[in-house]
Amino acid sequence: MAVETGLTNAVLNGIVTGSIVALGAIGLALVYDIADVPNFAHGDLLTLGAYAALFVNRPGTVPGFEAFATDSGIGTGGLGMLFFVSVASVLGTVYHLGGIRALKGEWWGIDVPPAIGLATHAIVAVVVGALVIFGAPSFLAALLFAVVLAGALVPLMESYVFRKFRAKEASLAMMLIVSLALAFIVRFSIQTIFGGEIRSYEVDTVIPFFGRELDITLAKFFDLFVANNGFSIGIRETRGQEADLLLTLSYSWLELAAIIGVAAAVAWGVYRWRKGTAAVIGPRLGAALGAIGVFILGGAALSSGSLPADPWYGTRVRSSPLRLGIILTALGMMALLHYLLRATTLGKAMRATSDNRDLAMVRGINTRRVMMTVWIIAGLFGALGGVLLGFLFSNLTINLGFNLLLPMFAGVILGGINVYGAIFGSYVVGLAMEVGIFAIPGLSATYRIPVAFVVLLIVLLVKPEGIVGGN
Amino acid sequence: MTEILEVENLQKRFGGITAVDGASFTIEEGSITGLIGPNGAGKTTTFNLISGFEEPDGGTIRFRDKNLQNIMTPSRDERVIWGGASALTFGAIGGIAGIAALGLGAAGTLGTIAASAGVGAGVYAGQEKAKQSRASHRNSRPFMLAREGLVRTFQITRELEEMTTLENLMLAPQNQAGENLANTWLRQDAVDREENAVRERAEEMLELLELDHVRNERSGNLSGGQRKLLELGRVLMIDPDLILLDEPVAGVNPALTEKLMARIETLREEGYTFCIVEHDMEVIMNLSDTIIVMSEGKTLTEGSPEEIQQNEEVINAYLGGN
Amino acid sequence: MALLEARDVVSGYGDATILHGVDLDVDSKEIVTIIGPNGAGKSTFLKAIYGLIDCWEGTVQFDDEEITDRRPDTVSELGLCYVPQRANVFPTLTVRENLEMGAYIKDDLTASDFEAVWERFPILEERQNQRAGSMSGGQQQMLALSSALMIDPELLLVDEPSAGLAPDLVDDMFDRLVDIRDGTDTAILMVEQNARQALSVSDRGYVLDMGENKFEGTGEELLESEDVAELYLGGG
Amino acid sequence: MAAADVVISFALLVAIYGTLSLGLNLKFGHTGLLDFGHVGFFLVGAYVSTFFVLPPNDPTDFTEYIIGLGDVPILGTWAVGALVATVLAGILGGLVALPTIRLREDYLAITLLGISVIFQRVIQSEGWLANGPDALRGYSPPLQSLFPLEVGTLAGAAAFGLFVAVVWAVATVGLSLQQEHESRLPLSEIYTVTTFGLASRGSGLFGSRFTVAAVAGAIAGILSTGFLVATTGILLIGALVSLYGWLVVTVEIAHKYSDLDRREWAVGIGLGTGLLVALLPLPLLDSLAASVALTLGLLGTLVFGYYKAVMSIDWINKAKLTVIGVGGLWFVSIWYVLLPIADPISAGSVSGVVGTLFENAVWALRFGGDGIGYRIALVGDVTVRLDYSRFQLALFVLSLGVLYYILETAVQSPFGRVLRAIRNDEDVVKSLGKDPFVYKIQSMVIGSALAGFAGAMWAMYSQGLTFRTGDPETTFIALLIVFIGGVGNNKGVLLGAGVYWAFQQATTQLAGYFPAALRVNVLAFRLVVIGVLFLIVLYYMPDGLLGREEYSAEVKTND
Repeated sequence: MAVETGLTNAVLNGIVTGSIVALGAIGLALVYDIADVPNFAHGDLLTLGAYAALFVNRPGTVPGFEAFATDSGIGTGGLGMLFFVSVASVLGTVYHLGGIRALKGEWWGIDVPPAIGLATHAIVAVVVGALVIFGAPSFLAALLFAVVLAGALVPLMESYVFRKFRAKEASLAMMLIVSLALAFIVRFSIQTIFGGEIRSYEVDTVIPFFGRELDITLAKFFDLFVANNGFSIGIRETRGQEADLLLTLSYSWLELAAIIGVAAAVAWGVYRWRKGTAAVIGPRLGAALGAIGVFILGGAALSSGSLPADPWYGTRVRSSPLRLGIILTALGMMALLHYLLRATTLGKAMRATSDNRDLAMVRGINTRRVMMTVWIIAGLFGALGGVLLGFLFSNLTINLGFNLLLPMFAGVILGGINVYGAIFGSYVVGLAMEVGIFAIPGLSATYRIPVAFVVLLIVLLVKPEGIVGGN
Repeated sequence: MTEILEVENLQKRFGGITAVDGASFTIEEGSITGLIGPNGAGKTTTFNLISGFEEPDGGTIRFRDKNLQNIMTPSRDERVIWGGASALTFGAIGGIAGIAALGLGAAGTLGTIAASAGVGAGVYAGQEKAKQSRASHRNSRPFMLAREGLVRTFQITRELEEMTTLENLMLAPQNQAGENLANTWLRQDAVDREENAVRERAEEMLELLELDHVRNERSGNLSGGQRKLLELGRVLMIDPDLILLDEPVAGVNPALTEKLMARIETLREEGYTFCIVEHDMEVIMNLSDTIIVMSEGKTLTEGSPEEIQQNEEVINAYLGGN
Repeated sequence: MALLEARDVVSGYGDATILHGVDLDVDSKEIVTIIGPNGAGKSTFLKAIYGLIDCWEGTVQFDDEEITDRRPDTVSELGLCYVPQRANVFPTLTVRENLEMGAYIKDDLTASDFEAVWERFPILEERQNQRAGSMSGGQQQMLALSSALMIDPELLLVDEPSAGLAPDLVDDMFDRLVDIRDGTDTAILMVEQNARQALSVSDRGYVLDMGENKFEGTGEELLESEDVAELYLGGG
Repeated sequence: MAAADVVISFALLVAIYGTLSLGLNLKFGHTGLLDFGHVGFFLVGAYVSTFFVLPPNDPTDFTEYIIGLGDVPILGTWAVGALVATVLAGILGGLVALPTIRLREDYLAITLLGISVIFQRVIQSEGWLANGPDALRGYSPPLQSLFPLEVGTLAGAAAFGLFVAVVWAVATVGLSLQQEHESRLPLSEIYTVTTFGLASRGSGLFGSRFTVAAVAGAIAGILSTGFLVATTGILLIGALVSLYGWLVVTVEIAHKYSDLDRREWAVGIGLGTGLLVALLPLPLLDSLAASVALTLGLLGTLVFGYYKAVMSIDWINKAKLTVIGVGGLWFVSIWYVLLPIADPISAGSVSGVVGTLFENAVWALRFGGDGIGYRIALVGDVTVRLDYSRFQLALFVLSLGVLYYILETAVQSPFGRVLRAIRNDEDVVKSLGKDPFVYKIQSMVIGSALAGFAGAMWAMYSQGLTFRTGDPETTFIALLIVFIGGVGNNKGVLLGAGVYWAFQQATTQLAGYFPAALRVNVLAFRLVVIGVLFLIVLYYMPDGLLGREEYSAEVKTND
């Protein structure tokens, strides 16, 4: 049964692309919304994160730093420096929230003795530093290092540049130009250090999986079949024998109907249950989670059998565990952010500041701290997105982030410049990019970004203020 | 006397708030009409509606017996040009797509289809544009009103701050030959001649408003009162029939206020018509022939200044209470 | 010593001076109303007190502490709260979240704080999980007032509490303000267009005109004053 | 390369980027349209003009492109190519603007950037269109076949005559501006002579200084053409033209800095010398790390010291930019005059010293190689020729001059006044009965057309195009140039282009001291510095060196 990749494959790719765009777009939207900076340097923050990870992951390839690296890894001096930088980054990030007083715990929102605040921060910093140096040169340690470093560096843009221009009442256009200059500085600072070579991470991609070895970067085929007796999925390796089936999931129509029915019922039930509450998990999110839970449980419980011999229709999705992992990571980060925005006082203060900065100040919200938080989050998310992007593409170039800037902006503008809109817009853009490339014959992959942009253009022509509408 | 402006049952809502709720009044040619009312009565919104800066949700405004919306609607010629431009744009996109497809070799037919689809879409869009332009262009075109002789000033003065006082005035006259790019290159003499004439008028206006000592000052550097004068001068340069003044003396010192009032009085005698929103009751009562009182988006009453000052309803509107 | 003391406040927007030296005192537990014709600078004065716009000259003291030119987010910590005229709730936050933001500077927010609000405005309890922006103007006004009261301020600045309310709600609103003064010992300084009703519930009143103090007196004195009525319509 | 040749290639780039930035200045500086996709029209202009000059595509070679009109008479020439490129870029700019111009400023900037990226991607991925990701070569620049010039033929003499005419006209404009000031030199007399007596006739047909300069240039060009047809005295004319240029430059500088007092001169010269000293470790020290560290340290000290001085000393603060100008001039003179003769001096060769000085003095001609031989006292045997880049410069400057004049006419007219009003407040323009939309579209059309023409110039200059020509960096540089000189100030834009390329040239030369492996890093570092400088300009002098142009709206005195 030879099946071809089709629209389903493009849609899945679109979701992967959308996830990466969203990771960047979240920070961009937060900064755009709350700090009023359409930050053209945001793409290069992703690049910054991606290259920072090299210090831990491939220390031998970092010019200047290679002196501290040995053949097998990083020398003691190098480890010491990484430890110091990690600790300083964590403390620096906290420092952005209000100086020494923030280090003493003032930003926690509850009264704590300064000593406890200081100690807690110090312990967290040391733990992060220890994780980095004991984990080095693993990919995860590198990721951690990149993220904490970006969290400390990115807010400097606000405190040393944008705040000064804001004090001069610079116009939005001026902020745009300033951020463009910053983009230049960030991008070429990286190039000054790393030169023009293309780099890559060194990652052990084989992990144990149900007793076998699974290379997460190797693509798998997910074959979907619709036949007389039901719906089935076969997972195969892309290499080697066609028959090398990793997993088969098969459902009769009855089973499928049952799963869908139960899912719908659960979704409806959860929706009714959560309706009228305003907790972290609202009615719509709750319903979606419930339905997905039923699908996973039901799918696992009822799966059986083999692939059909003569399907009516079959299509193939080509994807790798890594790509699926990126979707999950993005969703996980979004869940964290959602929790922050909905359940914590800080998050509510951020939303309040976004709604009405003057009123937020009247309520006693330190809007300057809120703004710094936003920049920190932009840095954290940006670095994470950058490292994942570098891993996914398997090589790092200096334009890595800038190439993603336009889709990110497209997503943010489509969504109407707020976090939730930006996430939605990013997926629209991601899907448009991949499905567009698939659906329009003769369009090569270089046209991904133009396709994203054409979507934005069409939307702006119809609704000049974006899909969701301006604030 | 004839009516120059006729407002009937005007409505405007912002979100859930009704700013103007059935205001109706008329303005006589050659008169000075004051528009007063407590905060939030909808005076400025009414001004914005009359001057075309906002779109009414209901009711009609007639200027010299012409419906305002008709004045602002593009003419047939303009619509044809618009349609043509859209057709050209879409046609060009279609054409490029066609060429692109041809270049792929195998997909020549596809290219032709794309191109014709593009042109087709262009023509269709053009027609649609022509049909819809009545709706879509309506309120981005307040400039059509100024061409007909209805102009306004702004409550918070909006001088062009990086331009000099003189330039601010020289900008205003309509249909200057030099505003046409081709003329600036091909008919320089004519442009220069006209420019000299415009400058002369502007200088006269500066003298009249006693702004001649700041003629080359950036208007951003003028005092609040001078800016008010400049705004007035700028609309006078257009030689309009009806002038809407939004708080002309707010922030102007008493001496200058006197002068301004006198100036408006003289202009009225020369045949200009004024409609003024002003909070300084002294000024509005002395200046106006007729006063219209607005409250909660409606026209409450209308009458001479004396009548208005005696009117219990008006006093209640201002002081509230039952 | 008065609770709030403003002396010779000069302020405005850009380079337009709106206030030309305004004086005002508010004592504890009293309602003071500022009235005056349009453009008198009433709202501007409240903003200048709260530091939302800069005081160019003059001083503002609250509880013997100088608050001139303090950042607004540090003013509320002193027990001074402000309800702007428009845009006085966070539209995308729920009612409950709005109240939480009202209590932002309070460390120990308890259920009883909310109970107090629900008691005063039961409709807010019903709608506590609704987005504030989707409520009617009157409900938003209640929410704004409640949010400001979350920290039990010593003084509440209210800009036109009756603006945009249906006539039957206006009375209600002023009664609430009296309740607040009597029930919580909070002093209230309000700016009102609706002069008669406002003055009838006020202990004292000030009349501003063209950015200057014109008259001051008890609510009743001002209510009966011919001069005040004249000020609104000039000449006469 | 002699120092003079470096200056010529610098001037070529200034002309190209000046044109490009003038276009952006019309959009952003005058009308307030933030076009982040300006480079898109530059790209279109470059490729379109190339299509007109390339021969038809040869399927057997390794390049592939869609159109090659090079073999078609008249149509297939660079002049038609440039014209069509300009017009097409303009039309494209208008079409792009039609739907987008109503967007708010940040959306507009992002959307236009996106559109320029689309242009770039199309070039990059469509192999059949313009050789895809590979360079498109084979452009033969205008009249290059004439070079090296054959003196004695009419074509060769005429080409040289054109160069003379342009240089003469530009110098004459400069002189006419200077001769109104007081000077110890008999400037008006010189002016009368170099304008062939036209200036003394006062007003009338020859009244405007630009007309006078143009006619004087034309006369000078024709005279030298005639002279060259008859004789082989190219050196004589070259020397004469060079001398005239030096005269004007000297007078200009002398006047500009005449009101500086001695201590300001001293600080300026100290700055220039300090810069030189700071850079000395690079060529002199063997260890790269040591020389870089030392240089950066010295540079840092210099900048910090100057910053401190500006902050603490009043008179330096007042003259801070003029002093930097003096320092720059001093540095350039050392580089132009002293450094080239350093080697001959150390070799003790007098004729070498004199020869080098002479070559740099007669900048209008290129020395060495095939050419006409002369024997000069003290210098010895030399060969001279007019090389192609000097001729190209004449072409570029000529077109830049014409474009500048056209543009300046437009922005000084009521049309320009409406544009500035739109930038200030669109609603006011509407309330005064003018449709901002129409003006914004026109501004986009003209601005984009200028970018298209700059693209055509770039094609002539670089002779090989890749999709990288359309990198967003180019827009950024154009924006920087606009901000350096002064937003909304056309003269400032030309100055800005000069300052930017001076910095580029200087740092390119420095990059030569680094090992090849580090070039990328050094060039990237240069861009970091540019970014930082941009921020400094934006923060400390948002109006640029010359500030916004004041349009006095006085009666035009016809000049």
